[in-house]
Amino acid sequence: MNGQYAALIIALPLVSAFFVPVIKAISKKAVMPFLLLVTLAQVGIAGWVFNEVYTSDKPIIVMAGGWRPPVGINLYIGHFAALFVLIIAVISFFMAYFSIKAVKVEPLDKYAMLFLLLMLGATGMIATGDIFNLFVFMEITAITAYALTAYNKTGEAAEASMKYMILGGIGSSFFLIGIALIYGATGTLNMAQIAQLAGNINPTVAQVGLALLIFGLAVEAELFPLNAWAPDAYQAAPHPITVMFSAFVVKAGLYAAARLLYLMQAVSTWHSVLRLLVIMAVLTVVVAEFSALRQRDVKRMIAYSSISQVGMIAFALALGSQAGVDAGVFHMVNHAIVKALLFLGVGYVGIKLGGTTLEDFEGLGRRMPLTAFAITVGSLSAVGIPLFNIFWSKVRIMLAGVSAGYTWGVALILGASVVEAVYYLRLIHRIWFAGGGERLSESFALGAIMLFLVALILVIGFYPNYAWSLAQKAGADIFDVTRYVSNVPLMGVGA
Amino acid sequence: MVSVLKRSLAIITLLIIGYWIAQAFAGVPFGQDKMLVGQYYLNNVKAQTGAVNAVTAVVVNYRGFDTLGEVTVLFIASTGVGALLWKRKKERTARTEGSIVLTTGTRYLFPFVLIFGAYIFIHGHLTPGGGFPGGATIATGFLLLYMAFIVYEIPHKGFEVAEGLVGMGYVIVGLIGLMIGGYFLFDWIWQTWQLGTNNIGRLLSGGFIPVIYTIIGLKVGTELSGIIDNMIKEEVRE
Amino acid sequence: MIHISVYYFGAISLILIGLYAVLVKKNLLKMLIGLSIMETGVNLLLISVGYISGRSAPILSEGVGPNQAVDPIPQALVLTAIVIGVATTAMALSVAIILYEKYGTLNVEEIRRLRG
Amino acid sequence: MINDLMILIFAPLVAGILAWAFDVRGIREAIGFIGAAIPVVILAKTYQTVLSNSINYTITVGGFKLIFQLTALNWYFAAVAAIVGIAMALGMISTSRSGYEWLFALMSYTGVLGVFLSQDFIGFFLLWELMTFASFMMVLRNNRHESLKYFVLSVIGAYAMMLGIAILYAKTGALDFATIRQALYMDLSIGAISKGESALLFVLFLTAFGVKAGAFPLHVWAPGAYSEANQSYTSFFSGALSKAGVYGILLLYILMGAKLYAEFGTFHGHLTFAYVIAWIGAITVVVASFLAVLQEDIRKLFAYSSVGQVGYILLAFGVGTSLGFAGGLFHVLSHAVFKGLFWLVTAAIILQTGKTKFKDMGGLAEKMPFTFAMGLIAVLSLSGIPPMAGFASKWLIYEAAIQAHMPLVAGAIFLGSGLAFAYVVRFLYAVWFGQRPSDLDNVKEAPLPLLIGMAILAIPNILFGVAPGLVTEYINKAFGSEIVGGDYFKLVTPTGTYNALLVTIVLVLGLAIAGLVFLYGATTRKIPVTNTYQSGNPVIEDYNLSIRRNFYKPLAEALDFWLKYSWDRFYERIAGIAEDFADTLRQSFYNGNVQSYSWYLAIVLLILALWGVL
Amino acid sequence: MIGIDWKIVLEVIGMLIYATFMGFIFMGIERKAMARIQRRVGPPLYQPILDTLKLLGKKESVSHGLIYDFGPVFALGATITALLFIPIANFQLFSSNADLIVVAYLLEVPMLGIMLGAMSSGNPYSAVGVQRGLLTMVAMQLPYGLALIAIVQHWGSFKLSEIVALQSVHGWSITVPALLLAFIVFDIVFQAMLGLEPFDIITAPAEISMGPMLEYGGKHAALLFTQHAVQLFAETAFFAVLFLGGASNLIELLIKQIAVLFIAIFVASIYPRFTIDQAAKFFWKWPTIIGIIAVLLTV
Repeated sequence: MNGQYAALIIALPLVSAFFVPVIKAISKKAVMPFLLLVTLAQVGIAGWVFNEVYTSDKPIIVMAGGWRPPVGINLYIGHFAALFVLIIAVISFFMAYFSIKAVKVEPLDKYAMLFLLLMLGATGMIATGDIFNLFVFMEITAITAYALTAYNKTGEAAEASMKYMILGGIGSSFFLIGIALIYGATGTLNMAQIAQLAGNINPTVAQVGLALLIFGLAVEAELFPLNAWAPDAYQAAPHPITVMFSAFVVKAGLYAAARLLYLMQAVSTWHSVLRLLVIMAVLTVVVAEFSALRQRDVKRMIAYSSISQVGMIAFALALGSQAGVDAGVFHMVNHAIVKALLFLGVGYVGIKLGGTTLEDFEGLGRRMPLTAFAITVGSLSAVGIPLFNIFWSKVRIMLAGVSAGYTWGVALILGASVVEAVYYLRLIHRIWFAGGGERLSESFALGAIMLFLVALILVIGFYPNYAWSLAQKAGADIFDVTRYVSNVPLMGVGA
Repeated sequence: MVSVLKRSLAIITLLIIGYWIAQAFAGVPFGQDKMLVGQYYLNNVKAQTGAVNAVTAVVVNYRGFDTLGEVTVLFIASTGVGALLWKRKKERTARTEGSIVLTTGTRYLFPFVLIFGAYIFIHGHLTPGGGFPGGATIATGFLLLYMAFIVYEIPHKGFEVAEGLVGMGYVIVGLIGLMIGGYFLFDWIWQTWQLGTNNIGRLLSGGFIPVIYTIIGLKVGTELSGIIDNMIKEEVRE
Repeated sequence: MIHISVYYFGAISLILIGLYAVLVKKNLLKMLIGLSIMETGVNLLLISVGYISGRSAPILSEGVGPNQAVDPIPQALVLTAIVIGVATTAMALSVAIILYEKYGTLNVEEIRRLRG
Repeated sequence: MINDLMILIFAPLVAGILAWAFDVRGIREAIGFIGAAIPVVILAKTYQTVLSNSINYTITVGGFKLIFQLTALNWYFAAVAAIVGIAMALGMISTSRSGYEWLFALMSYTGVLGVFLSQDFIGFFLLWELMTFASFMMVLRNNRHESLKYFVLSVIGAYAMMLGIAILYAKTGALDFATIRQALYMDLSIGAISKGESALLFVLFLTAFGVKAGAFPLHVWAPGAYSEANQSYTSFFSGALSKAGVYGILLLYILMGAKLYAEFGTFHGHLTFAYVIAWIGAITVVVASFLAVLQEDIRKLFAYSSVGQVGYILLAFGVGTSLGFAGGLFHVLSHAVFKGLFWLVTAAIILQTGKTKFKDMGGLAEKMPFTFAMGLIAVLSLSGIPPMAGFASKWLIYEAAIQAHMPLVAGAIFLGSGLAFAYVVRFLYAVWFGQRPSDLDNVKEAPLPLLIGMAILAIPNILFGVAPGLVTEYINKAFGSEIVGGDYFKLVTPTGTYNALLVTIVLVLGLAIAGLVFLYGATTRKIPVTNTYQSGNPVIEDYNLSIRRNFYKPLAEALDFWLKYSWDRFYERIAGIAEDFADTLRQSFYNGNVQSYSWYLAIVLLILALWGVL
Repeated sequence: MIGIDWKIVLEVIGMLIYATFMGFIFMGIERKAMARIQRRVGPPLYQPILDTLKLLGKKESVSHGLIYDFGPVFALGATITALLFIPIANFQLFSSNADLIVVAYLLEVPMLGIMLGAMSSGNPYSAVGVQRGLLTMVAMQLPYGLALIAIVQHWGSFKLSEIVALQSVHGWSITVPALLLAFIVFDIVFQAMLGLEPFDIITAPAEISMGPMLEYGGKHAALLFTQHAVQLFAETAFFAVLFLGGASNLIELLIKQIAVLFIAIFVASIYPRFTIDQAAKFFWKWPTIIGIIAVLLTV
């Protein structure tokens, strides 16, 4: 099949989302199964794309409208994008199923549309090769996220959405200013061409432009102190949406930031930007871990934990070394799996027991053993216990961090990890060794999903070779800018 | 006091930020030719797309992907507003009719507003304007109806379905391009079928630009009308 | 001192005014208006970047050749940006409606059930 | 792919997982025992090989090359762990109630073996963490607070090690021990690692290993963790797992000894860094022994005792001479066997009586004679009565410390051994002798597997006591030089001699003479314990004059000044402050007001601007 | 090992008889001298022997069980063992096979035997005695250890026979300033080792009857008496070997032993008894400080 058919990863969710009103007009009950079907199809396409990219070892360049970049917009589905598009699709598929169980608030058809568009937005952010197109997809993601955060229509949900919106709005405005600067200086919007020209830009313009772009993305990527919206949004959003936020929406922002960062390596102040990002990332980890420590609401606690892990990824990505980027990508993958599992488990508990406060988790080991087991495995993995997947990526990050000269950063992150261990282990104790209750029946399919994720965690934990090789390739895709530029068939306009 | 302090702090902060941004923009001098890709567009727009309006060509054809996203954003807004303001039963609660000037004017103007909107989006490739302004104009017509008559409601079911169908239409046009030309959003009308090559500068040219703009116009019109509808109506408790 | 054009100055001023509203005004609607002003300012800035002195709009009809038109790209971008702005505003307003229903106020200092 | 070393390391883990999965009484015990026995078999099989050449195994996992190697030194540690491990398994057959405990006990067994066998830092760290985690889970089940204290301190240690590993990696580009060692050796002339960095590395690794070994002032986790786990497991926890920390210190010498020597030189003829270790060991010995004396709970007593005894090993390694290493290594073995034995005895007592406080016990010697005999052997060995294994190793440590001119450190050993004597006798008295509370009248002898486990640990106590040369000869071979001379029964150092066999013979002779006098004396008539001189008062349940509680009250009074200070309370306080800080932080930062959040954004922009403008 | 050296066997048997006898005499001296200082007549020197024989001659003795029997036997056996590893005058016995540390430890073992027996008697006074004995031991251990370390560091050997030989060349230990300090420390500790005032807390006759030995009678007590005698002999000999240059014949040794004994008796008759916590605080103050100075001087 022609590589251009990879455009389907964008087209399919879009056309399906537009089709939902029609389905609804036919039968309201068909909406959620339709959602499931579409996400399954998306998994198929993403799997094909993944296979294509990794067997040929070459990125797929989708040229929209047949225009070669920089004239047209291109999608760059390299190793990283292929990997993450697959992860997005798989997680969305799981969450589509979870939504059937979890989301009871009307109108479900709108939910389905927004769900698909959130998936689309993240996919687009990761796949695109054009800086303004990145902005558009970022906004698609963000606005869907605003809507979905408030979807439960409670006061808290609306409040969280409002915070997200105001902060996101400021962020995106400044991102756009950054685009204006970069465009004004280079006359192009194509990332590869910007990378080529980055060295020749007026240094002030480049510095401010890069800073503003990163600022805008950092809001999405939950870096301290720009992450104040995140815990609220995580807590208030419907459970499947929280999973999606944590598993890939943030990752898309992070990836975009990293991509832009490495593309603009030639900018003279590049290293200072890196240092600033490292500081922010470390602070993110520390503040988030401490905030999680005495949290009463488990969902919020895991949200903070997620933020801190994201900070760790940002730290790795901002190290400016191949090892760091590889480690960061590896951590992204692991974190996506683990946090999907955790939020899924916690969300399921929330549905079954009607709340996610710490008290609800007492005796969970007896009431919902399967879910409790899944949450336990996820927690242990998040703590970084060996033979679970995060251990490997954490070690990688630490090694890369010190090698890049950020010993203090690594020390602080490790210190914060101790705090993380404390609250997760307290949770585990509460689940298994405190309280009790009657056994509740657990959904078979959700159990299967959780066990699948648990198995992934353990497989990567025991034998990370394959996952690591994927992460390495994906990391090289981000880090190796020369290859990126040479892979994009630039027309040579004006250059 | 706190407020004054806060204000002055805000002003100082903002001035520093403003200065910072401004000094950066000093590096992008105003009014100079900084075009790179832009010049390519200007040079080739007629031959490659058949459109006279370069902006339209860029929007729909060269950077069609952005526009697809843009349409999506608007769709999200309409869906999102619909989702958030969803109530089991809603109806209009306005108590007073519009003035006679408004009602009468609306009655006569409404078709013309619609026609004007359609004109704008159909001629998008020739004149300033396009799908979005056109759609917005159409929505204005419905807004007029809402303002003038207390009982008026748009046929939302139909609008919703239409919205979805035209959205699909856009993607399907793109997919047809993928099948015919091998690229998603490929302008098959102009480049493969070469329709209207002799008509540059007239209505029947511009490849699929008018088609897409029609789609966008309809979509924007229905969506904005839907948003208005959602916001104006209030919940009815039974 | 730096020398920038009045368009840039105006656009940046709009951005700052908008941000000022967000930072100082307590009413949610005013903050949202501030956001909108910011967006407008950014759009204006984007357009100004594309302007080339002495050239006309990029519609290549009689008398306007490829070398007499301004850069079409920023205009296309702004078109998109405006729509995005509209969408954000629409979403924000519906959220504001819900907030007013649930909290009975739009003062952001009182809308803070989620904290800590 | 499959190789002896893999089986050796992972057999317990696999067995543990299986035992956990087939959680049926009988099956899980069988599987668990087999899993614990496999390493013993493999180690026995490889005994001949390791002395001449090492067995290697390399595997690439996640881009890291993990190297496992069975060398003479590793074999020694692994063998110690294996002896205690199999005794633990036997004990757990009697005391464990769930597959959960089997899983984590055997997992930590794997961790310990892996730590000993790893020849690269990633494998080392991985298994180190695994071991920590598994032992933590054993404690978590019983007590959240204590287990978290243990885990937090351990994790601080582990992360300190991680940081150290990362620094080494950054400086040398290697993770395997051989290369790092070489690189650090080369660095003596290059000087890429500064003095400050060397000091940092030393402190980091010392923290890491010190926590596990329970070195002062990082020992606070030990009493809680040791006492709150299944006591059969504690025999392994204290007997083998804490040895990982000791092994780490040894590793520190092997990897960084030359570098640290070059950077910090000597202090009054001692290696400066080693001197620090020696003093840490000495203080640990004294502090832990004092605290052990004052405990009122059998588990706490042995927990502190364990900390103190590991202090001896640290102290011995800190002496820094080859004799010191020999003494330390010997003490690794003897501590493992006598402390493992103690914990099994404790397990038996707690299993049979359900009591843990001294005040609730007494007079059990008649009810559990075999357990008592085992306890007595352990007591003799721990308090260093010749000819027990505990004496032989302590003797070597004395010799080493005094020879190396560390008189004060040696004084600490004297004090510590006096204290050890005091607390074990207290244990003997409170548990085994005196009047028995009436609710313990139905106590039975411990179950058979537990007794077998005890016997397995008791034999080495006597065997290596009478023939200490068996151990020292192995140590000589492992180091490749004649550190301790003599033969199987006789230890000879440049300044001293200890002929264990002769001491045994003479002791037997002396006992025989005394016994003859006794036998030829008058006949004896047995009377009950309560029939005793009581100033005329009869001894009844309500009027029990045994002083099991506050036995060492006078000592506590003498020490009241020092007992006011507690590292434990200090750490708890710090933890409390950290938690309060966390609360304040999140309440003030995430204050819920979106306007404040917008200000954060503005401030970041301001920082960016200032950084750009200035 | 196989061929038994009959000379050694004879020496051992002779030494055991001599040591037991002299130990009893020392006990007699102790009682006699104490009485004289207190202006009493006191028993004859051989009185302890008569006491012991009387106890042995008792028809029946009571027992609280196996450990109760084992305790005294173990104590006496261990004391004999310790004695045989100390070089006594020109009789080296087994002293080349074990060094100072071994002997120091062996000298503590009898304590364990006594404790075992006392504890199994179930008598609270015995238990108090045990507690006091152990605490005294804990308290004195540090200065005791320091004194021994000073000796070893100064002479550079752990072997008692070598220490004696070196003293005969370089002069007695107490002629060395540092070791003189060690001697002072050791002498204080020695008071406690012998169970004399001010450290007779362990038996504390008026307070807790006889402490550990309270329950014993008959042959058990006789064993303990014998043990005490042998231990007295062994400890004084140990003292003499460490600080007073050993001896070349038994007479010289005897003089030194008696000298040591008299110092102890004089000190004992002057001071009243400490309580146990006072003793601990005392031992950890001056003797320890002096001991530390001593060992630091010998480094």
